[in-house]
Amino acid sequence: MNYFVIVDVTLREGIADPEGATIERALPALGFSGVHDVKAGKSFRMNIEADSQGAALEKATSLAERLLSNPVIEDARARLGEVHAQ
Amino acid sequence: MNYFVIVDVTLREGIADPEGATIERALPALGFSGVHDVKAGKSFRMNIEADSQGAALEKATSLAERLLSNPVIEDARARLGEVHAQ
Amino acid sequence: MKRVGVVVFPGSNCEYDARFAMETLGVAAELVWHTRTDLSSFDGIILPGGFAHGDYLRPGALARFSPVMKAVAEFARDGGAVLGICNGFQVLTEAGLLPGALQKNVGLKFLCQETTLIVTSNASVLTSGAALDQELIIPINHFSGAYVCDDETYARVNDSGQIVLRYRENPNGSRGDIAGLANERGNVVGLMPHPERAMSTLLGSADGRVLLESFVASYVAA
Amino acid sequence: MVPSPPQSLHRALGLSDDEFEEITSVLGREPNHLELALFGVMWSEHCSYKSSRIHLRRLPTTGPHVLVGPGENAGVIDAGDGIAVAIRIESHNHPSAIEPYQGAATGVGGILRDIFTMGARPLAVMDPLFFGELSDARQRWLVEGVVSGISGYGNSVGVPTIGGELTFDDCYRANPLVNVLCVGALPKERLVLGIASGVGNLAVLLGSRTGRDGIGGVSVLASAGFSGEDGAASLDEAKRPSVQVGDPYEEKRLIEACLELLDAGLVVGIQDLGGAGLICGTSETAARGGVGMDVDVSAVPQREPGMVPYEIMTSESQERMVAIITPENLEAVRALCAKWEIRASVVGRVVEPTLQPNGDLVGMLRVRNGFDGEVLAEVPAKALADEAPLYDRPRQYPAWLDDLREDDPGDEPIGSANDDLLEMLVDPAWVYRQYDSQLFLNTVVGPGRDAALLRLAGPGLPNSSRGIAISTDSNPRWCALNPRTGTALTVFEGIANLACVGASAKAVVNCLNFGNPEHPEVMWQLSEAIDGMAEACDQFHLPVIGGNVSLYNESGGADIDPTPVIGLLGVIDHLVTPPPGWNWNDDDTLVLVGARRAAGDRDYPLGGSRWATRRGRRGGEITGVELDAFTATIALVTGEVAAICAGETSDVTAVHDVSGGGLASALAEMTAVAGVGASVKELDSHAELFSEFPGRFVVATSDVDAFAGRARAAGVPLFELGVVTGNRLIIGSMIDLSVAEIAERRRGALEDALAAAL
Ligand SMILES: Nc1ncnc2c1ncn2[C@@H]1O[C@H](COP(=O)(O)OP(=O)(O)O)[C@@H](O)[C@H]1O
Ligand SMILES: [Mg+2]
Repeated sequence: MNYFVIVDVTLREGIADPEGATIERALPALGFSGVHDVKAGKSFRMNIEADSQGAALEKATSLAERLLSNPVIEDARARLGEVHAQ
Repeated sequence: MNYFVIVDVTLREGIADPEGATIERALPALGFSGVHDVKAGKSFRMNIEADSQGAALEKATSLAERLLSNPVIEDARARLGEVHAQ
Repeated sequence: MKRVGVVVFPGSNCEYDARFAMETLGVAAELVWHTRTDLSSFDGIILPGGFAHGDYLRPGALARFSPVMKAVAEFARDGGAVLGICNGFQVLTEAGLLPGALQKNVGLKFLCQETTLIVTSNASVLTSGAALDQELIIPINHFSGAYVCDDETYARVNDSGQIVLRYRENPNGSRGDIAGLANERGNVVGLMPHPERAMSTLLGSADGRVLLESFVASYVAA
Repeated sequence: MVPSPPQSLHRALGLSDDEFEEITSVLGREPNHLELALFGVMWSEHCSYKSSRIHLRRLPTTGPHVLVGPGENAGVIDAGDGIAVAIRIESHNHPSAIEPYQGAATGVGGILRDIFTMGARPLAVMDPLFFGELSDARQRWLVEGVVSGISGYGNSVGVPTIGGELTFDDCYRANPLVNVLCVGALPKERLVLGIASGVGNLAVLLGSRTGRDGIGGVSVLASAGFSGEDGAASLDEAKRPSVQVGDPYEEKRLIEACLELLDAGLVVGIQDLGGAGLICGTSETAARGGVGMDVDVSAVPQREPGMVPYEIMTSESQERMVAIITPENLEAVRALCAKWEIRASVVGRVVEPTLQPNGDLVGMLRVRNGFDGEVLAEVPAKALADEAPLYDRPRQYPAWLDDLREDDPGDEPIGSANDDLLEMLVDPAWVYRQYDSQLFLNTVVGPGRDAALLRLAGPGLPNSSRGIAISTDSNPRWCALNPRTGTALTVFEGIANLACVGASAKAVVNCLNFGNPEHPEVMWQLSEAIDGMAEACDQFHLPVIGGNVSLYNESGGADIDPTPVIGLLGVIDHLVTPPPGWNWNDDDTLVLVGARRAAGDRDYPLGGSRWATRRGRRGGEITGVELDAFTATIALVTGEVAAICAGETSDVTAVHDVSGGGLASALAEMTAVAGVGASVKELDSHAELFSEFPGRFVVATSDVDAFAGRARAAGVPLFELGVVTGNRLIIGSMIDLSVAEIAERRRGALEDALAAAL
C-alpha cells in the first residue's frame, strides 16, 4: 500500500528563529495586527510504500529523525496526510 | 481570543521541486526504499487574535497569500493548530 | 604534513581554491571524490566550502551520509587533522564531529564580506601557530553561519578552549561570536570564514596563511 | 501525419498571416499543428531577432583576436598565453517581473550554460538591474527577490558575481530589467561549437527532466484555444506558462560533467537548451552542421505525466544540454554522467540531409514518436533556426523629442548642493554583499569600484600573469534624449571604467532592452542606439562579439526608456599588484585628468544627469566626447594603472572616473571609501559639480609635479582640484560635509529605502 505522509519540522524551543521574527516585524506595516509568535518551519510530503499505516508512519518517523531534521535545533513529527499526492 | 494557526506553503503542481527531488534521490543510499514523490514545503505557526476561528483563519489566509507565499508558484493554506504555540 | 586530501562532494565549489592554498604552502593536495572510503594516504583532510548536495534540506545534511564521511570520522578518531571550511564546518556539525549546528544568518541574507577574527585559543591544529588575541582579516561567505548550541555545550566548549576564533564584530548572530570551533582534542576544526581566500595581498589579505600554515604543521599544543 | 490546423491557429501562436504563407511555401504544403507550433516559437522575436537583425548587421564584429563572433552561444576572444575568454550577456526581464527570485535565478543559470557550452568554465557573473523607485512597495519586493535569486543561484552553482549595475527609474515600474553577463575561460584548444555532424551520431539530452516549464514562454502565445487530436490539443489547459524553477545544484553538476566530457574528447558538439528548449537546441545544431536530425519525443525524460509532443519540444525546463556524440562513446558518456548524477538520454540521431525535389540537399528536423515510429513533424532545420523572416519595421523620430531636448535643465534653480549630493549617494553594497564575489581566488577588484578585475586563472587553464577586467554600463537617461550619442557615450564610459583598473578594452557585448518594436519610435531608438554603438566601437577598433535583444518592455502602452547595456571585456598584461582604487591618502594632491569641459555648446551640461532627473527634469541635450582628448586620456590612465599592477612604484595613489552623479559624486565616493576628506578649490559653477560626461578621472598623486609632467608629455589636460586632508569634503563654497556623514548616508541609502517595509 501507498501512504501519503507529511513530516513537519519545527525549530526547538529556545532556538532563535530570525525568519519568524522578521515576518512578525513586517506585519504591522502591511496592516496585520494581532499576530504573534510567528515561527517558521519546514514540511516534507511523500508517498511511502508500507504494509500498514503504522509501518508507514514508523518509516517516516525514522526518516524524519535521521535525515529530515537536525535534533540539535529541530523537532520533527510525521503524520498521515489526507490527500493523496500526485 | 487567541487562535493558534498553521499556514502550509507548498509548491504548485507542475512546478519543479529540486529540493524534494534531491532528497528523494539520496534516500536509497540511506537505506530508505519505497519513498516517492518527496516534496519540500514551508510552514508558519502563529498566534492570531480574532473574534472567532473563522476570522482568525481568514486573517491567516490573507497573510499567507500576501506575504508568506508567491501565488505564481506556491499554494498556501491556513489551518487551526491543535497545540498552543509557545 | 606532506599530502592533504580535499574532499569533493557534488556541489562543493571551493575545492580548487583549497588545493591551490595548500600548494601555495608547498603541500601536495589531492581532490577526493565523496564516494572514496580510504583516506590512509593522507596526512590531513580538508572539507572545503560550497554547497554539498546543493545544501538542500540543510547545509551538510545530505553530505554527512556520503561514503567518505565514515572514513573522515575514522581519520579524526585516529587523531588525523581535519579542517572544515564554511560548508565543511556545516558538514562536520551535521556529522557530529563537532558539537552544535549552523543556522541561517540573523539578517537572513547571504554575506560575502571581510571580517576581523580574534584568535581565542591555540589549542587546535588550525590555530597552534597563531598568537592568542591575534587579529586576522579573513572574508566570510555564507548564508548559514550562525553557530547555535545549548547552554551546556556552550559552557563546555568555552571552558575547554575549543572556541578557537571569534568575530570582532559579529556579522551573523553566531552564539558567543564563534567563527571557528575545535573538538576536544583539537585535531578537528571547523570555521565559517575562508582562510584560503586570504593567502595573498593581491586578493586583499594574506592573514589566512597563519591558520593554514598551522594546519599544515599540524601541531596541537597540549 | 497529424492533420492540418485551422487557419487561425497560427495567429494564436504569434505568427502573422504572411509568416504562415512563408511556412507553407517552405514546406511545400500546409504545416500540421505541431510544425506550426515549432515555427511559432522558433520564429518568435526572442528566438529569431526578426525585428532587430537587419540593424545588428551594422555592428563591427571582427578583429584579429576574435575567435568567435556573434551568432554562437557566446563570443570568444584570444586573451593570450593560450587562454581564450568567452563572454555573453542576456536578459531575463519578463520572467523576473512575475517571480523575481526564480526569474533572476534562472537568468543566471541560462547565461552560465551559454558559456560552458563553448567549453569555457564560467568564472564570473555581472548583473545589471533596473527597477522602479523604491517608494513603491512592489519595487522593494522585486529588488529583494531578484537579488536573492541571483545570490541563491550564483553562489550555490559556484560562480562569483563580481559586479553589475543598479538603476532606479519610474520607467521600469511595471517592467523591471534583469540582465546577466557571464565570462568564462578555456584553454584555447578546447573551444567547441554547437554543431551537429557525422551521420549516425547521437544527440544526448543531459540534465533535468522535462516539465511544462515556460511553455510558450518565448513566443507570444495568445490565449486563443487549441483543438484537435494532435500534440497541441491539450494545450488549452496548460497554456498558462508555468514558471521555471532553477536548480543550481543540477547546474553545478552539469557544468562539471560537461567540462569533463569535453576534456575527455567525448563530444562532437554541444548546445544548451534555453528559450524554445529542445526544438531550438536540435534545430540549431543540425542547421549549423548542415545535417538532418531525428528526435524521439518519447525518449525525453518527463517530470510530469501526460506531456504532449509540442510541450516536450518547446518546454523551457532549466538545466538541460544536448550533446552530439558518436555511438562508440555512448557508454563512456553514460559512465561519466553517472558519476556526476546527471541524467543522459539518447533523444536524437544525426541523419543524412534529404534530397529535395528541386535537387537541394536539406537537413530535415523530424520529430518522431520512437526512433522508427510515426513522424509527427518534418521541417528543414535551417528554416526553423535561421530563416525566420526579417523585418525592417517602420522607424520614426519621436514627435515629443524636440521639445524634450529643448527643455534644458540648466535653468533649474539650484538648492543646497550639500543636500543634493547626499541624496544622490548610493552604495550598492547591500546588493553585492549577498553575492560570493571571491570564488576561484581570482578577484583582485570585486564589486563596488569602477570595473571588476580578475586574475586570468582557473582550474585547467595554462599559467598566466594576465588579468581580465569587466564592466557593465548603461545610461537610459542619456539614451532617452539621444539614443545614438547616449549609446556611444555608454561605450566610452565603459572604456573609462576599464582604464581605472589598468585594462585595455578588447571586446564588447551588449543587451538592448527596448520597448515595443511595433512602435516606430522604439524602432528608431533601437536603430540609433545600434549606430551609436557601432560608431563608438569603430573608433576604438572594438569588436562586438555578442549580445541580446529584449523587446516589448512596455506596459500599458508606455515603453521603457531605451536601455542598451554595454558589457566591456578588457585585458591587462601583467597583474601582480592591485590597482590603486579609491583609497587616497592624506596630503595627496587631487587632479582632474581629461577635458574639464564638455565638447558641445555647454561647458557643464546637465541634460540627462542624475541631478536633473531627480528633480523631474528629464530634458536637455547631451554632447559627445572629443575623441582625440578622450583617447589620450584613456591611454594615460590605463598606462599609469597598468604600470602599478605590473609592480612598478608610482606616485598615483587613487583613480576613479567621473560618471553618474558627476564630479561631486566621484569625490564623495572616494571620500567615503578612503575615510579621509579633501579640500577642493572653487569650481566654475554648480553645474560643474553634477554634470555627467565621460573622459574625466579624479586622480590622487603623492607627487603632483611628476604626474603633471607625464600628463603634459601625453598631451592630456589636467586641472588641479585640491588636496586630500582632514575629515571633511569641502568643494569651494558649495560643498562642506563631514566624512562620516557622507559615508553613513551612502552606506545606508539602499538599506533605508528597502527597510521602509518588507
Ligand atoms: N546589481 C549589482 N550587482 C553587483 N554589483 C553591482 C550592482 N550594481 C552596482 N554594482 C557595483 O557597484 C559599483 C558601482 O556601480 P556604478 O555606479 O554603475 O559604476 P560606474 O558609474 O563606475 O559604472 C560597480 O563596481 C558595480 O559593479
Ligand atoms: Mg566608474
